[in-house]
Amino acid sequence: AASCGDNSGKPATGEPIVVGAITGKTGPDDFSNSTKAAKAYFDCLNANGGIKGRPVKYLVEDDQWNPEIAAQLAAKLVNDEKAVLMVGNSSFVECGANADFYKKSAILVVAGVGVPRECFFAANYAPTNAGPRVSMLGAMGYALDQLKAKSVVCIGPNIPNVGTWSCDGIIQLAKEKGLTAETILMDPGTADSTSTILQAAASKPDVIILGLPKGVTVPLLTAAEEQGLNQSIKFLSAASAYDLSVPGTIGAGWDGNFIVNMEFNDLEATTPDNQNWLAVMDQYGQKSDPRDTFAQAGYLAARIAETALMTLDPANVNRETASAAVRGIKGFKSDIFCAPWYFGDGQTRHNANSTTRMAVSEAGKWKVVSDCAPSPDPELKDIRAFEKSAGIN
Amino acid sequence: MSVQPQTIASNAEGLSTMRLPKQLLHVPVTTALFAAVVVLLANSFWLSAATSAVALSLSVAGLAILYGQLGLVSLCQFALVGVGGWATLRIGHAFHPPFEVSLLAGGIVASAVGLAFGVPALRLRGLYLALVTLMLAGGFQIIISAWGFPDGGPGFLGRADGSGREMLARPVIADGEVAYFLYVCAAAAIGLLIAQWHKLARPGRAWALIRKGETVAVASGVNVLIYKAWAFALSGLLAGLAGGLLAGNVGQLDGRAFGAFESLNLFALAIVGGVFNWYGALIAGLLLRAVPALLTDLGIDGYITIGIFGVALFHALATAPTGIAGQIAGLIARLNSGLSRGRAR
Amino acid sequence: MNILPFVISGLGIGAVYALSGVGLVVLFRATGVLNFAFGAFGAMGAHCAWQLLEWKVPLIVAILAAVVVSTAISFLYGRIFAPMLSHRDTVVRAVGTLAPALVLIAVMGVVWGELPRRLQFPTDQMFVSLFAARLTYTRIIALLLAVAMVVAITLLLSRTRLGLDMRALANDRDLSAVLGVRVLHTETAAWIITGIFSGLAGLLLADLVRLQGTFLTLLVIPAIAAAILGQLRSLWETAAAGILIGIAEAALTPIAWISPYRAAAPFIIALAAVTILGGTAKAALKDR
Amino acid sequence: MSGNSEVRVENLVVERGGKRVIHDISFSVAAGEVTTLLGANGAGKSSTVMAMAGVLPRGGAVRLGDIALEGFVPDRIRRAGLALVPEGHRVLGQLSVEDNILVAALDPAATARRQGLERAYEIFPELAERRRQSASDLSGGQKQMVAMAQAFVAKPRFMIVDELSLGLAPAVVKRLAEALKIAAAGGIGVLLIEQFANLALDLADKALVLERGRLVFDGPAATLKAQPDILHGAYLAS
Amino acid sequence: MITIDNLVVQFGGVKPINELSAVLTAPVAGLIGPNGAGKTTLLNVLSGFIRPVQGTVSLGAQALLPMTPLQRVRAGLRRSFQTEQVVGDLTVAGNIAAIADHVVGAPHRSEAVDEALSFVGLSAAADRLGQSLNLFQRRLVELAKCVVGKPKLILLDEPAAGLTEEEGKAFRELVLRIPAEFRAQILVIDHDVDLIRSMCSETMVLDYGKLLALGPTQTVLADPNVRRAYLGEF
Ligand SMILES: Nc1ncnc2c1ncn2[C@@H]1O[C@H](COP(=O)(O)OP(=O)(O)OP(=O)(O)O)[C@@H](O)[C@H]1O
Ligand SMILES: Nc1ncnc2c1ncn2[C@@H]1O[C@H](COP(=O)(O)OP(=O)(O)OP(=O)(O)O)[C@@H](O)[C@H]1O
Ligand SMILES: [Mg+2]
Ligand SMILES: [Mg+2]
Repeated sequence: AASCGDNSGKPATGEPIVVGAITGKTGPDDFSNSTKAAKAYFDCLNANGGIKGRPVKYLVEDDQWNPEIAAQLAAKLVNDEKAVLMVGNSSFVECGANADFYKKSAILVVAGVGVPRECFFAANYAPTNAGPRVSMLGAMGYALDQLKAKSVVCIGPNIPNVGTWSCDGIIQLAKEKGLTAETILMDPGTADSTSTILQAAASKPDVIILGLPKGVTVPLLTAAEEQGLNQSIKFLSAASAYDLSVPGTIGAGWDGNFIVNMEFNDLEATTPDNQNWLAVMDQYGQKSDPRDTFAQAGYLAARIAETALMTLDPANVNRETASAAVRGIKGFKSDIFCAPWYFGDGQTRHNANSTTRMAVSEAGKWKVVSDCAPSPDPELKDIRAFEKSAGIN
Repeated sequence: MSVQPQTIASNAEGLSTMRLPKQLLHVPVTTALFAAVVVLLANSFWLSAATSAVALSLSVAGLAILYGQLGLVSLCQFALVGVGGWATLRIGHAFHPPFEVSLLAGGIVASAVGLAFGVPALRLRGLYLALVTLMLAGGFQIIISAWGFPDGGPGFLGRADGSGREMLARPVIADGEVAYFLYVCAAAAIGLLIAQWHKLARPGRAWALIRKGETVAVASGVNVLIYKAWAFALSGLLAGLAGGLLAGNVGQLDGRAFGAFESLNLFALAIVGGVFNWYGALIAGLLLRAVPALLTDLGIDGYITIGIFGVALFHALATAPTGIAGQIAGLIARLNSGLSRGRAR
Repeated sequence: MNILPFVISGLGIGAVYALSGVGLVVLFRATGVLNFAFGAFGAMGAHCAWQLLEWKVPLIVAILAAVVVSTAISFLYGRIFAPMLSHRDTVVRAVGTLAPALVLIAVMGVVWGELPRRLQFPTDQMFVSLFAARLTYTRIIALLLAVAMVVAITLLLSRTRLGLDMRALANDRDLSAVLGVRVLHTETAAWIITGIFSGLAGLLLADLVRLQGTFLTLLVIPAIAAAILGQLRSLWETAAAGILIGIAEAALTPIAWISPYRAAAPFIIALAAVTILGGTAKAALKDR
Repeated sequence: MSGNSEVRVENLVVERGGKRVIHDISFSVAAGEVTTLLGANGAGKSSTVMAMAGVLPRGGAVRLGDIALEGFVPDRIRRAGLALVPEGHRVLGQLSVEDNILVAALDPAATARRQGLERAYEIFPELAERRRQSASDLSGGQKQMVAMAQAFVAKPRFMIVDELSLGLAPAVVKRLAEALKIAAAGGIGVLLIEQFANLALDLADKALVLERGRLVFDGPAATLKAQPDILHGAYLAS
Repeated sequence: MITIDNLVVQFGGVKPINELSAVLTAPVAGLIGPNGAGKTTLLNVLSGFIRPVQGTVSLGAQALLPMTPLQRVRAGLRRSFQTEQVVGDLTVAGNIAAIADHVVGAPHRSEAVDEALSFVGLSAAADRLGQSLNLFQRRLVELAKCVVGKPKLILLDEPAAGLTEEEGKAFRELVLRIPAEFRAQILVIDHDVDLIRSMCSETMVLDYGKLLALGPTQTVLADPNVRRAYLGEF
């Protein structure tokens, strides 16, 4: 059975605590699974005593992948609805549009899934996921250790602070390790995947690492298979492709040849917290809500928020106290994470989740092929330094 | 394109110079009323939506000149909004001048680009011209989604990499939400005034001749190329100002928001709003930003919203050839005549 | 870097542009409507095919169903809605087709969402190798279909009574009516024809590019570049232009600094063409 | 040209731009003869015939022989046998001269359509010379010829010509007049709007006179020629 | 005085005007000929919309062909079109102001407009919209546009087409006043032989782009060639 709150089974009746979230549902891709899961968890929480008797009023808004709308919605949640905390945010455009606004409004965001660089370089924005760059470098690490790759090509979208950011990491690491590496930036809107793949294959690399939305990854793989490259080159990808539907969609041609990074634990893992997540989804979510890595992220964000709020005097929950509580989060443990999650008080940026696993496409499913390994991202130096100084793991 | 009485009415008074100022007076008065209502009623969310709406109505006014006056269709207007926004941000972050300076710079750059966009089109007409401009919008989409908008970083593109993104400072006199909204309304009023004056005066007459037929215009001594170019430049200017004001609203812009489809949408809603009355632009602006905001606020699914938009768009096109503004004007006209008849009795 | 493989892959994407471009010009030549919803019609059919395949329906049935669905939608719009705008100028009539496009995007979004899907045909696995690149039969079929469409429509328009009526309608609807051209009957026929094309194109695009409602709908915009190069009237030029644009876009790939922007190739080429010869082109000066 | 093709117009009412331009007029035009519709500019001649051809919305009834043309769209009216040559030489500019004429030939049999085409070329040899030229390049008068040819090839039971001589050289007008006489003799009804009253009256057997949208004369053309003052009254009225 | 020398216009194979030479001196000259004879084409050459492949045209001492259409308008050339071109959504006054804007200096514009209006007798209708006018009034507006701003040469392409006899007469009277009141020469195309006869002291007849006859109207109309080719008499 799902476990949340005080597990008293008594619905919370007090004055609601307003928590907001902005998600990118309508548009090139659907990121709303994160907030769906968070919603499920908060419902579960409210059914079990809530925050010391006060239910959480969880307001989710869809920014439709439009920064302007994202900004409007942030104004709505923070200024009009007076949210004390933002939890489970997962949007491609929101970080860039709102990071400064959140800072101005002195509100903290425990985000679910962050993608562009802004999400990991903002003072008030702390995602539970690792982010495309850390994730891609996780994959790169695997390529180095397990696949013994000698040459690598990185394919990313030509979107500022996404593609270049990630691929720069790959290049940098490749330099350090003495590999030959090459970056290909593509317009995610292009209809011509084949040429991109041919371009990547031209330099005869051992591995190609993709850092693209799954909607673009699948056609690229299709084109690669058409060209017979699935046999000759290993394809790796950031966690964005770690979606239950992908192995089935790309088909048997990729069994053992498409390996993705996982920001969280195996979706079917039998570990207690992962099971609790699934139980919460079954009891409080919709049947139709996908049980995917986004959902894990949202669930974790909700639990972190719960942990933080529980430390407060219910009579005195406001933006300051809530923020202080979240800042205080340290060593938050869950078997869905590889390593404990922390906020990182005083840090100008937050990237607590930087230890990841890998899985391979096999017979229409994902099969985990590696244990947790810290991502060899050179850019994480400051994070690692802080972790050491703060005595975290 | 059947042009309806009320347009004409406005044009008609173009000649009798004494009525000209009175005609123009409607613009600031109406905008002021609208602004007052919004300020009194709106919360943060609505204020932000209304600000975008008013800003965008400027770009629609530009479209209205091209389409309503010259019968020329530009499907790259939203791209020009982007250009204006880009230039505003670029100048703003590079030299930190007063907001007005960056804004004006944005307007001028967009107007220059609009002219450049217009030049190949000067000899084209109708759907063909429309599609050529759509190509421009398509090209811009690719470029801007790759470049993004300046946010205080170094170099020509001015991209800060993630950390240290800067927001464009709002005008000193209008830093707060409400103040900035009023600021935008004032700017819009001025822009709409300029557009309206053009319609009522000499350029309006020349444009009407060009719409009738270029040989006719030439035979009446109109320099067709100059007047067309002028229209493109003016329309570009208005679009640019709109872009600058948008940039000021959020403090930054995002490349993904300026796709070619947006330009199509802008034109469609311009028609729905009505290109033959100056306030059609205001209505179109609201349709572009306030209506979606309303649907979002009601928590309606994004896709459903898109669908509703589709249905509404067609309904408006089919039932109101002169757009909502045209119908309002018709209503007003009928009321007036009714009143005067009442007085007569 | 050897450019030939890219030329081959360009043939593939070129076929995509040619298909859509020709589909657009056909309806335009026949009714004076430029159909922005062309892609959406096709996408809708393709999604249905995908759904049927999920339900283990035989491929051929799924394909037929897709074409039927696209055609039905096209027929409905052409018979019921398009006439409501028939007295407006060409641009408004074109903009009107944004409505069905938006509605279909909504339907597809609600029913199927944006999950990446893949429509596969057996022909994807069969291919001929040219210059170290593979050209699958699906792409070859696309090319052939584009050519077949051009031939068929050229014959229809130039040889048959229906074709003559269509040309008359596209020229001046009211006058044609006064001259006794069966307006509704003719227009409906034209919409049915594009409906069929959009269905076939949709299926192929869903396989060649990706099965995603919004994406397929917007694919119309680069396809318009081909239509412009064909001056909105010559089917041959449109098809050829489509293929050339595809090749150009692909051939830019190896040039590192252009590569990220190469998706702009269709637009740039169309613009260049117009600036150079567009002004003198008859189609440009005629009011359409 | 089968059956009785007399045209009867009953209580015709037409509005344009919200203002009533035809006020409840009734008349009938017999088959086998030429009737002319006269009146000052703006009297409503074009409005009348456009309403009869279904181009303008109308009140009242129009019957062609035994068919009531209620709720008919223009193309159906044309196919029912009532052909209108609209004012101001309009042609399908992007089509060739030949296609312009062929598209107006409604005979299901292709051979019959060709024959119609050739007969049209006999009436207008000018067009035969330019059959491949695109109609937009024609001169004003040539366009008017195309418009007339389009009416002839339709083999109508009833034919309406708005502004017959508009832009045509006298020589051509003479030929046309002959062609119309022959057509009428062949049993079809002809309604003629013509700026030159005496030309019209010479040609016509019957005459109708419109004045500000009202019918002020309906009788033999001869009567009208005998008493020109009726006409002058009507013309000066506007 | 209009002097045309060895003028040739060519569209692909067709030569609408073929080696035409003529000198027109009369204040009101007529231009007639069968359909397709090249009359409108000649007008388009004079007003600069068609470039001839050879030949010269001069107005008085001034050579026309080197000038752009705009320059010709500013130099005092006015024309009307075979199908009237009144702008429907401008007022009558607006329609005239639209040309005055470009050919009259700012200070005198409004009186120039009023003058033209009163000349054609439309002062009362100054604020009516173009689209509400009937054909006669539209033709008058076109004529008014032609007399704005010191015209030198006025080209009228079938100005009375579609007018009734009475209206034709009224129109004719106006045209005949122009040379005296505005010091402009007029060239009229029309198929209404009576109108030509009563208006033009001199008439030029074109046929297949060649000069068929030129001289005093009476003699020209009596010319057997003209009677056959144009009037269709034998
Ligand atoms: N589009 C229109 N909108 C409003 N009124 C119109 C329109 N067209 C014509 N009218 C008016 O309708 C009346 C009749 O016009 P109509 O063309 O039938 O007259 P007519 O007898 O054919 O004149 P003409 O000899 O010039 O052709 C005129 O008073 C005219 O002003
Ligand atoms: N662009 C063109 N291409 C080919 N032929 C053309 C073109 N323009 C005009 N013509 C031909 O040139 C000839 C002269 O045309 P024009 O309009 O000058 O005749 P017109 O004397 O004005 O006749 P109308 O009295 O009927 O107006 C016509 O036979 C016409 O077909
Ligand atoms: Mg008439
Ligand atoms: Mg002519």
